Amino acid sequence: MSILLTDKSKIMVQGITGREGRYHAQHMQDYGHNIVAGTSPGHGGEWVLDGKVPIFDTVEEAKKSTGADTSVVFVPAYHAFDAILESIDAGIQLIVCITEGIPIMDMLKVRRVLAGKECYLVGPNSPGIITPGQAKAGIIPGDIAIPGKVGIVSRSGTLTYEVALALKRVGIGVSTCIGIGGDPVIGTSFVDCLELFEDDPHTDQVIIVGEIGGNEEEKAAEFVVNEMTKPVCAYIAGKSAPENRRMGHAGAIIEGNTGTAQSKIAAFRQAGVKVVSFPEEIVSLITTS
Amino acid sequence: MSILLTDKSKIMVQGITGREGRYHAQHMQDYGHNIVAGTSPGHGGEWVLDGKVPIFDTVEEAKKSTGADTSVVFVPAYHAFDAILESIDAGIQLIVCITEGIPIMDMLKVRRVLAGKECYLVGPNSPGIITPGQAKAGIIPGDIAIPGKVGIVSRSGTLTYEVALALKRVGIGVSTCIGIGGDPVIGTSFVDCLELFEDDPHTDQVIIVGEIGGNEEEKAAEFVVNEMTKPVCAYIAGKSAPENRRMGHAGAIIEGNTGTAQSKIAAFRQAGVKVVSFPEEIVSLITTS
Amino acid sequence: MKLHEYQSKSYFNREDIPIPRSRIASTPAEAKQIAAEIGYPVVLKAQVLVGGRGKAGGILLVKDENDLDPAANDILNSKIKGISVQRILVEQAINFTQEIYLGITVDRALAQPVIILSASGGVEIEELAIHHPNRIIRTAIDPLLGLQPYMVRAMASHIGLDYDLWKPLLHIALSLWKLFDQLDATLVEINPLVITTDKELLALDGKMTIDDNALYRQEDFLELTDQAVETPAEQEARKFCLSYIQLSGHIGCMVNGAGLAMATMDCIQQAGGEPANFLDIGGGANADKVQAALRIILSDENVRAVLINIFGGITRCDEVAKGLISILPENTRNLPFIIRLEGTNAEEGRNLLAQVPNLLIAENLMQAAEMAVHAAERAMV
Amino acid sequence: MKLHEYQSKSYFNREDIPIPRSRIASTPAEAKQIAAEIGYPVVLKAQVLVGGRGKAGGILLVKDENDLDPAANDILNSKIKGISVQRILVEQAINFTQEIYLGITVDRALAQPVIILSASGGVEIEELAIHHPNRIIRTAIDPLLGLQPYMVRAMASHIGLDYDLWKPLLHIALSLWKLFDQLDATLVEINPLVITTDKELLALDGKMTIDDNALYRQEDFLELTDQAVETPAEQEARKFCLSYIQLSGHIGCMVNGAGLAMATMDCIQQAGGEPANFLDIGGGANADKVQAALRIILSDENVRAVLINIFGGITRCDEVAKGLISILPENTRNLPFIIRLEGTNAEEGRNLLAQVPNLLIAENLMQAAEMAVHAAERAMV
Repeated sequence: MSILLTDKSKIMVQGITGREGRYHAQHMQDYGHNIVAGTSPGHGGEWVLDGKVPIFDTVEEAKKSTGADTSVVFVPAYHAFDAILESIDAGIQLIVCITEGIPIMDMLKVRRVLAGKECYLVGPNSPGIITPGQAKAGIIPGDIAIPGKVGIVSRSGTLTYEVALALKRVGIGVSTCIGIGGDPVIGTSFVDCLELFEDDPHTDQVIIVGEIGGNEEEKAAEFVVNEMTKPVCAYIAGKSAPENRRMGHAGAIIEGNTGTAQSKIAAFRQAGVKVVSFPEEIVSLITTS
Repeated sequence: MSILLTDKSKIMVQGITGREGRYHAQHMQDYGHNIVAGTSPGHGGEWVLDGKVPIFDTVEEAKKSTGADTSVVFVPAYHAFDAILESIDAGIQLIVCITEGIPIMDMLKVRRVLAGKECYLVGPNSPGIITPGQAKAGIIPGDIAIPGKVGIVSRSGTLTYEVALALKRVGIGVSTCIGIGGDPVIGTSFVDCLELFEDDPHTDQVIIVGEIGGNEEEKAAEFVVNEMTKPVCAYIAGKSAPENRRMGHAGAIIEGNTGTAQSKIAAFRQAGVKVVSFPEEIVSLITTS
Repeated sequence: MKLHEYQSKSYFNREDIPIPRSRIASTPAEAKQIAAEIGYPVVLKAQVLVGGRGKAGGILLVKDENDLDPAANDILNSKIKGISVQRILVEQAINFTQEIYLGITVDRALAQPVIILSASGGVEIEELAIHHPNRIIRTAIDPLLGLQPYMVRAMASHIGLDYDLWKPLLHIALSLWKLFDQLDATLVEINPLVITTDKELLALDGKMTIDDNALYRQEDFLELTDQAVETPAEQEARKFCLSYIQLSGHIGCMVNGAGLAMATMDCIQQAGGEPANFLDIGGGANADKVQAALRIILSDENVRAVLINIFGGITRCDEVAKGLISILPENTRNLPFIIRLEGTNAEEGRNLLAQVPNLLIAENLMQAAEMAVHAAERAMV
Repeated sequence: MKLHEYQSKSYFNREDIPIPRSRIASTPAEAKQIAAEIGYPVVLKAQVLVGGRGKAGGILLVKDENDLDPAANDILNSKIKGISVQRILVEQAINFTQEIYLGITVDRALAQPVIILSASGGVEIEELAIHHPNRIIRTAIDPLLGLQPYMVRAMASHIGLDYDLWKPLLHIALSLWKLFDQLDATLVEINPLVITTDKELLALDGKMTIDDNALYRQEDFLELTDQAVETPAEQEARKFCLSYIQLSGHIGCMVNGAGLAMATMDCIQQAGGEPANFLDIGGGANADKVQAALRIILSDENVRAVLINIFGGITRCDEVAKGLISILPENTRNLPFIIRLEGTNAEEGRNLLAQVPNLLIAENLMQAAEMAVHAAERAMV
């Protein structure tokens, strides 16, 4: 029926007393009724969301007391490294990091810590995940998608909304919609999500929304060829972008010919993935069964 | 017929152009004829041991060219961290570190890197390993043991010799003799070795030579109770030592009642492990079949 | 944030990475004095943050005092790829026998830092990367452990570096890692790292880029930022935390979200127009921020039409509408505005805008792009 | 290598860990001057590297100037557990409401650093560890990642620390980790860390131990070593890299290898004697080192017999024999020597000793111990 997030998910919010954290916790609660806890050091023992959700000082206590398995991170960028490590250490299975502006070295270290662990980190700089009709974790507006069988995975927040809403307007529903975040170093990749969608009996087809930079799309194309049975289509933003200002020669040496919209589109087409030229066009490629 | 080291082992020596490295490489070669390479930065392309063994600049090259699977580390203490990491990174399966005086923080980091890797690090500050009649890796004199079915694992170098020689004098042979090193933080533990001996069809009984400090012996006793079918006996050095000068209160908090000769002897006796009161006495506990 | 060559070299110097003698000058007179102290021949190097400055005439060799003034004048009065040169580095000229490439950056695909070494450095390194990738060796670095000596030795061995130079290379590589790690760099690069005729390693050029996200904990660079050359529009954008890049088209655009901003530009191009800029107002922008963003767009004389594309998540469409209304008095050229509002408070936003004349409301992204291209074409007539 | 309290506190101060005002004095006059500057009441604390100095009279509260001289004299003229006091720390007296324990050390069993926190610190912490272990919380630290803030918060929450003190505790804990990591410490400990009547955290005492194996890269401590109080025998031992601990028995022993040295002591005890020392000459000792080791043993007036137990691996028995022969002229008290040589060049060693009178050769370890105990008993008659 979905990947990563369901109506059974027990969600906690890290930074629930901040402006963003409180606001979106309320929206998540209204949508899925599955917010079980929040954390905010020094606020342990207080209650939020109409006095129904307890706050804890630490993730460890929140997990122990409420069985939280998912955490949505809203803390400021300079606390995010610590907050993510805290959730990993506490054994949270899904961490959705909304925070943007996290230093890249922090994320390199987080990735190193995550290696080999049974934990999905979505983001940072992610709009979150929504499983329409069931639950949402993050800031994706609840009304942009209806339940259905199309999976969406995207590097861009607003483009995700764009695609989901376009589907909704023609009555097509979504199994799960995941914004993996647009930062150079992120946790869960396109390939990770494709793997999950391929294994999800309730997803029939998958939309990838990519953008220039990095080689996640190229790797996704390779995965589609080798491992996917379900149809995949894509949109890539950035065809008109001026040539990527690379990081010195080193960037060119590392990235070679990957990273441009052209290379990504070519890779997808070679993998049999249809690529549209503007977001709303994607609707034309979805077969409603 | 043995654990960790056999006549099939392909041994390389890290630091083969140093005084100790060269001297012991020759002895290992005379004993087992299975030294396949040495490393010494800047000496790549040279040959040692009567011009029969090639030197390489790096472990990676040595492994690629000779298939080395075992490395014996003789480099100075301030290079040892780098040398051990180099061998781990190159995929060496058994690293025997003879070097003593390695800072404890370096070893903590090495242990962290080793976690989850298929690699045994014996030592540091180890006299090495000898599988009598087959091979030796390290500085254990070749003539102190004869082939047989008794496994020896010891934290002390010279006490290892003491026990092996005592057995030899009464005609009892050894499957493999391992000096795990006396430093506070080491790679392969008593328990690791007991596990290997338990699984080795050619080892009938095991001798543990322990000493005061840490709780490796206590953990070994627990393992003997829960996992071992083969008889184990032990000698613990340090009964007469003045009370351990612990590290502040922290040491006491961490170690609690473990660490003394008394606690170790008690743990072993409770586990059905016979404990002798001086090294040579161990011979009386070995049953010759 | 990119550092100038002279800034990078001052960090190299701090870590005892050998560099040629050099100092920075803003006038030919200063340059002459420095050259006299250093001794001729010297090299004058324009301090601009763009690649290929050598080919663009930004590096000149000066053999003696007579040649200095004209050369210094030449560079200081020039523009390199549109950037006017404010400072030159006056540097001891070095004789060398080989150019090596050494750099550390982030490999996004591996999510690890990588160190890169090649026996053939210099300006042709990117060509080499394409045609002879095996002559460039890269090694991934565990970000928790850091660069280890054995990795550098393996690389030195791989490129066949003379053993006498292993120790200096090791020192330089470890120092470079230290800078990368401690300064939150995303790039540290020495190209070329030369072998001098005296058989020593010397960093002849240096590039460093600092992670903008980490500037809050890198106090060194808060000062340096002021020295960077930014256009007034870029300075204004940075002040309001807007992500703005000026381009050469006629359609100004203001969008929330980098992906949607790119998609908007793509749609403009697809509809036959050219975007005048990339401008992402980020998430949750208020009316003031919207006003500032639109002011930057209006200040661009190339702009003939303004496309506003907002898909509100955190961003509230009514705030955007308020910002838009507040800037209208400054629209002295009467540029047409095309607006597409979707998502959070879109209805309220559209209501606010209903009373504003001369606004074109679009239903979706592609339509908005087409309307904008149309409007710009009419405006150009 | 243990640091004195005042040395540890100077590191605390460097990292902005709050400490009471204090200075070190070697004479009552100095102490008086410092106390005047700090203001009464003050506490005088003997700077000795042994535990339990408070109970041994090494810490005195001085209420006013009149009491200072006698108190300072008392401590400076005293011996604490056999160590004469050279210096006292004159420290501002602090009023506090609670004693906390905070320390970082190495957990051998985990092979990880651990941080330890308890709401009940002070001298009874070890009792607490035995009877109420759950009131002490320990957290393992990844040595590659280092201590992270969330770990400290979790510990603060666990011991019920007032939230107002979380930030200062976080700062102190992270600073303590920094010292542990950067100085290659095996212990950093604040006990007690007090909550003052003004509700601030203050490090009232400090202990640090530096890893001897890491001193080569910790240049700070090469100087400090000289200030440590060592006996002449210990100084001599350190000079020759001998591992020597003086004990109170009558049988001096010289052994190669720490394990064998302990086993030798055990055997002496089993045979009814008491070792006069622990002395490990390490691996590969030459004649000079052996001579130095034996000289140290001969200088101990309690020694009645000398047992030499060598199982040569790297160590060559002929070198040991040479060292022994060279020291014999200094055996003015005609102490009996019992020698057991085994392993590398044992035959050559025995041949060299064959011509030396009054040497007792043993066949194995237990026999050597028995012969030594016998000889010592005869010597005491």
